[in-house]
Amino acid sequence: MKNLERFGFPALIVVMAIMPNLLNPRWQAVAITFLIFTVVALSQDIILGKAGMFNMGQALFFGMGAYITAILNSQYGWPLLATIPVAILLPALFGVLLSGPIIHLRGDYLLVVTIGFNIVFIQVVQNNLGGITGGPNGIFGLDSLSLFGTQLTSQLAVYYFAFAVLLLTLGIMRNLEKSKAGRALHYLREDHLAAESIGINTRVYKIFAFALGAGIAGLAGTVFATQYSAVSPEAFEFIQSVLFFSIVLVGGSSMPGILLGVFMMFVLPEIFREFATWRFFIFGFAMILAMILRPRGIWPATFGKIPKFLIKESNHGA
Amino acid sequence: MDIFLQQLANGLTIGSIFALVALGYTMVYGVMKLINFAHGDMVAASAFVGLTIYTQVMGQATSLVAVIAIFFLSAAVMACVGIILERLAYRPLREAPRLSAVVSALGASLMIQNGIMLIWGPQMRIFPELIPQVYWDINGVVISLIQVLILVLSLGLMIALYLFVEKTRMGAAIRASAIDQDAARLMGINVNRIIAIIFIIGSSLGAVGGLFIGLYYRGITFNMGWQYGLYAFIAAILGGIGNIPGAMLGGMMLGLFQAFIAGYISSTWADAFTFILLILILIVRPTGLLGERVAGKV
Amino acid sequence: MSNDVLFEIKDLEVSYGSIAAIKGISLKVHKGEIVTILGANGAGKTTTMRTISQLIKAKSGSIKFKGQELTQLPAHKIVKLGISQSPEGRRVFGILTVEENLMLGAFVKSKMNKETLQWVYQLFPRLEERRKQLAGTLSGGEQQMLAIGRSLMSDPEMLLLDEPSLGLAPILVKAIFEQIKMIANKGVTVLLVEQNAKAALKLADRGYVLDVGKIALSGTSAELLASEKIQEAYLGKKS
Amino acid sequence: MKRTFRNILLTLFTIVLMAGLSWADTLKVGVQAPITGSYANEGQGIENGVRLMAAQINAKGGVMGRQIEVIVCDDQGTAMAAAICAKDLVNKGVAMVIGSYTSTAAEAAQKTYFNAGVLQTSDGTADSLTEHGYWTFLRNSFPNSAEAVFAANYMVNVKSYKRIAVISDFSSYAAGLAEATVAEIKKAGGNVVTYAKIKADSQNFTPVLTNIKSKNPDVIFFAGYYSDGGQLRAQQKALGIKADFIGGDANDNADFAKLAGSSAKGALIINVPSPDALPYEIAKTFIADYQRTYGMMPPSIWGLMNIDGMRAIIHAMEHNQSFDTKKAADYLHNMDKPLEGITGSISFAADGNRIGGAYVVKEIQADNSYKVIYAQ
Repeated sequence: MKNLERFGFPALIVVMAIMPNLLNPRWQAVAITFLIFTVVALSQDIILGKAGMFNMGQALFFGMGAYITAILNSQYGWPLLATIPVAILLPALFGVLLSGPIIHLRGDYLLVVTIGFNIVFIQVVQNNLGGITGGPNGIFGLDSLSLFGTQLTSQLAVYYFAFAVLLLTLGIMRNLEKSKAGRALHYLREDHLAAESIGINTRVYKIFAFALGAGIAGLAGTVFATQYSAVSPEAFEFIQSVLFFSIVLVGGSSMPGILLGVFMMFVLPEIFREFATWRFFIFGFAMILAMILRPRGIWPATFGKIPKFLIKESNHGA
Repeated sequence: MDIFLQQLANGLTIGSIFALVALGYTMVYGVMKLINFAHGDMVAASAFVGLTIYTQVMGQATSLVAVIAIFFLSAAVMACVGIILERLAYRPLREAPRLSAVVSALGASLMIQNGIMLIWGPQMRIFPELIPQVYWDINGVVISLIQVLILVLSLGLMIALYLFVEKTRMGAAIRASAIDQDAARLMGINVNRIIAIIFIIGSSLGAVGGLFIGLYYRGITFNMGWQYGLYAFIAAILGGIGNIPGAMLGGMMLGLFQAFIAGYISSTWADAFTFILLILILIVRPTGLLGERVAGKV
Repeated sequence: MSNDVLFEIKDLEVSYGSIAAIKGISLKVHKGEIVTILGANGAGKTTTMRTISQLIKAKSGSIKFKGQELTQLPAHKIVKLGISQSPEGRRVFGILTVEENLMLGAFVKSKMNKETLQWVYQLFPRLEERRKQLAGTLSGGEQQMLAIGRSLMSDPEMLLLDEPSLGLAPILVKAIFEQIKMIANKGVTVLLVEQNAKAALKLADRGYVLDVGKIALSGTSAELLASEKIQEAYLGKKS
Repeated sequence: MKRTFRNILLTLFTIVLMAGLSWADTLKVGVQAPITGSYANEGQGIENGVRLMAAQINAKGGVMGRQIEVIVCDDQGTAMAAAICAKDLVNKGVAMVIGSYTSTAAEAAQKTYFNAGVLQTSDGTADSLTEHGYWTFLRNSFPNSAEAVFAANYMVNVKSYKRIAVISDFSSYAAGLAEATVAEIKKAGGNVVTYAKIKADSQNFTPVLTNIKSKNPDVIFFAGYYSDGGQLRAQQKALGIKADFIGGDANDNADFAKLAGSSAKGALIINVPSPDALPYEIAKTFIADYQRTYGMMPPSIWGLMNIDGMRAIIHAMEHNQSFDTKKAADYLHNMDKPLEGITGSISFAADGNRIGGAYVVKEIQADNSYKVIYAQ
């Protein structure tokens, strides 16, 4: 495991940095999708895995970021990159506002309420609230990336944009582990009551985790909007949230597990196109099988970092 | 007033379908503390199974006997699917962390939904008009035969279920298993069998709900289960999850609520309002309207 | 007191994951006896009881009742053989009525034995008064009565009682122990787990002392009451 | 665990290798259509038609010696999948794209094709499709605005309805048609009592219809798709709303009558003629070939319109003796003589709209067949 961290990750990052130059445009597009969804899955991991909150509405924040970028670009002519601060801050703010009143809800209810947020979001954009979301069609025809006035129209530019976002996310997650907030979340997961008794304000840290996860997902949304030059409601339906939720849990809330999960879900179907219609059937089967064989995920987080929800609790009724 | 009464009738019809489906969620949750995400897709599957039974087994006969036979056969098929589902996807995870079972349920949902697509194809399938189109106009409020059938049959099934659970020994055993599985085992109750019974009842009621959807709306699609499953699950929570009369009340309330929202405010905002209602109720009254019948913790 | 062994545990080991809770215990219960298992918190008393009822599976060893091996049976089959347990913490079904709780006690019977019900009501008249009330609304003592009454409804040959005195006022403890005596007098063999060693030994014929998963002492009640170790550890007397 | 990791790397390298493969020299024709989803029926009709036409052309030696290679992408009738399809097809190097069925999916893909200089021909009828000024887009059907004029005239002047209710869903096609029709009705002096929107695929339309009932209309004009239209018609009858029902062109599908069941009889549908009613020789031959190949009739005229779009583009390339898409588009925008098509003669205005219009009103009979009761 140590070796993996020392050599595996740098190797993977080097491969990722070089790879797109060797790919044809179709596989570049697949690789970009992989990067975007990895970032969303990691942001979901902050909320679900690191803070232990049953969130099944991550596509909401992802979609919010994408829509913010699309609206600012198509309606107000902002360059794509200039929309980034808004695409991070607004979802983060919504993360705080939405999670505030519900943070104390029991796990299953939190699940349903977050699904609800996701569905309300979809209805808002479908109903073209304020006439800016483009209704059920969404918004098409965004500009290309541009940096200091230079147009970066190639897919390669989008790839490296996505790659930079992934690296940033990895950096944030690494720092989170070491920071005060990360330690607080760690204690929270280990023992909620004990954490409270030593003076950790659980509410604040949980909301913080929600906001952080939402902000990163929003940033991934910007990359998404850039890649497809379009946003539309169905890309952020709650079924997407279900997939991110499942990827984190099937993967085991660890870096390699999540990479593996995103790879299986979004890249394998591209390789085996003839199985495209079987994709969800097979994925569903794999989810069941993975949970039965490895209830803590295919690649569980290392010992000592095991999230609370992965630890078996007694289910005696009162 | 006509409109109000008409919307009331509309709401009660769809509400009783929600209630039937909600019972499956609430019973499984009550005993297993598991959100059976696959339940909605089972409901969708039952509509397809019913259609196939009609065309392949019944030879498209449209007698009353044929319709009744479709109900019983589909319920039987879905009960078997329910038992298999529980055995393969949930039982091995009985002792596993809570969320593993949730993921397994989501996996089962994807599998069933896409299984329907692989078997019956992605396009909409259309139910024959098995219930004659008969309407009664009562002072401007039009009620159709199928609405009456749905309402009466649903209420009948719900009352039967209520009596079974509240008044029989097996019913008491089900309630006991929901409260405390170990204590139930100490009474000599075979909890595995109770869970199987619950899946049989829940899946059969869901099958009836699925057939109602097919007979009433006629067009069925492989992915319609999510929608009904979600509404029904909300209904179960509204009423207080694990609480059988609660699921019935929640289903009816949700049907009425949606009819009035769609009728008086906007049909395109119905989902949003539904969830806002749910969130408000959970914030004000976290255990649903009638309260939970089980002390669960996560 | 007859000499036929009704129930026997041999070399029983139980563990939770990698943590051993019971490290090889053996004990015997004869027909008609009241046998008590004493021990501090965490000694493994409740684990033993749960293992007998097969709520937990043994790692090794055997548990025999009337010559039949129990360790391979599922939990719900145990009651039918004639072993009934009133678990630690009572575990009554709170949102069921008293009557329904008792009815479930007789779940393994094809028909509830009316005489048994009468007997339970006779033992615990409070239960009859409150038979339509939800069990969760009863007081602690009443819930304990219900838990014992419920476990009698299957007409067991052997009754397992796990800490019936837990959390009860001394006066209620006394009453409960008297009622246990009455149950035993009816011919029901009783295996009683207790922390309240003094009361338990006064009632029981024999006793075992469990200490971190092993049997530290055993003997007749008189012997144990006289033992210095017991006096020190459980009866709070300095020698 | 290490092995899994190695496998990831291996797969990544496989991807790299696959990237090196080159393609044979063919004329690549993309099909962007809803192969799955609510409109799968229509999407598969488009795919089948294109494949058949390609096979027929290839059998005659291809286009200027090049064989046609058909590449299909399923857009599920949704905008997002369409945007992805567009990128995918462009990346695969198609010269033209046939489809899609829904205006929404066609519109979501337009800009990508325009940027890549790939010709796109769709039966999408939304007016907005030709309003962006993309030279790459060629509409092979007639725009909503033409249908709106026809429908308004029929309702206001021919049938003299006094109270008209209009329903649409949220798609750009349906909302566009509904809004254009409402405007035309008003222009013709008609009275629109209500304009309601429904959520597509939501099945339960009784709340909306109950409201419409209170407005007491004598006709309901529905601008959405058949999968909702059939259910609307059934629920209209079930609620005892006596009004006539007129469906827009996307209701012209056999499933409409099946969904409406016994309520289907008497419903009216406005569209161009059905495949079996096409009088042209070329139509009869192609439809006969289609039936022989696939064992069924084309699901509707829309697939055939798309085939006409494909034929027009290939005709232009052959006329120019060049695969240059810009030249082909220039030729098509300025044809002096229309091309004989399966769905009638085909030529394009400078904005890419198909010129002409041939609407009829069809009434559904008791046996679910159509009877044309009014023609333009």
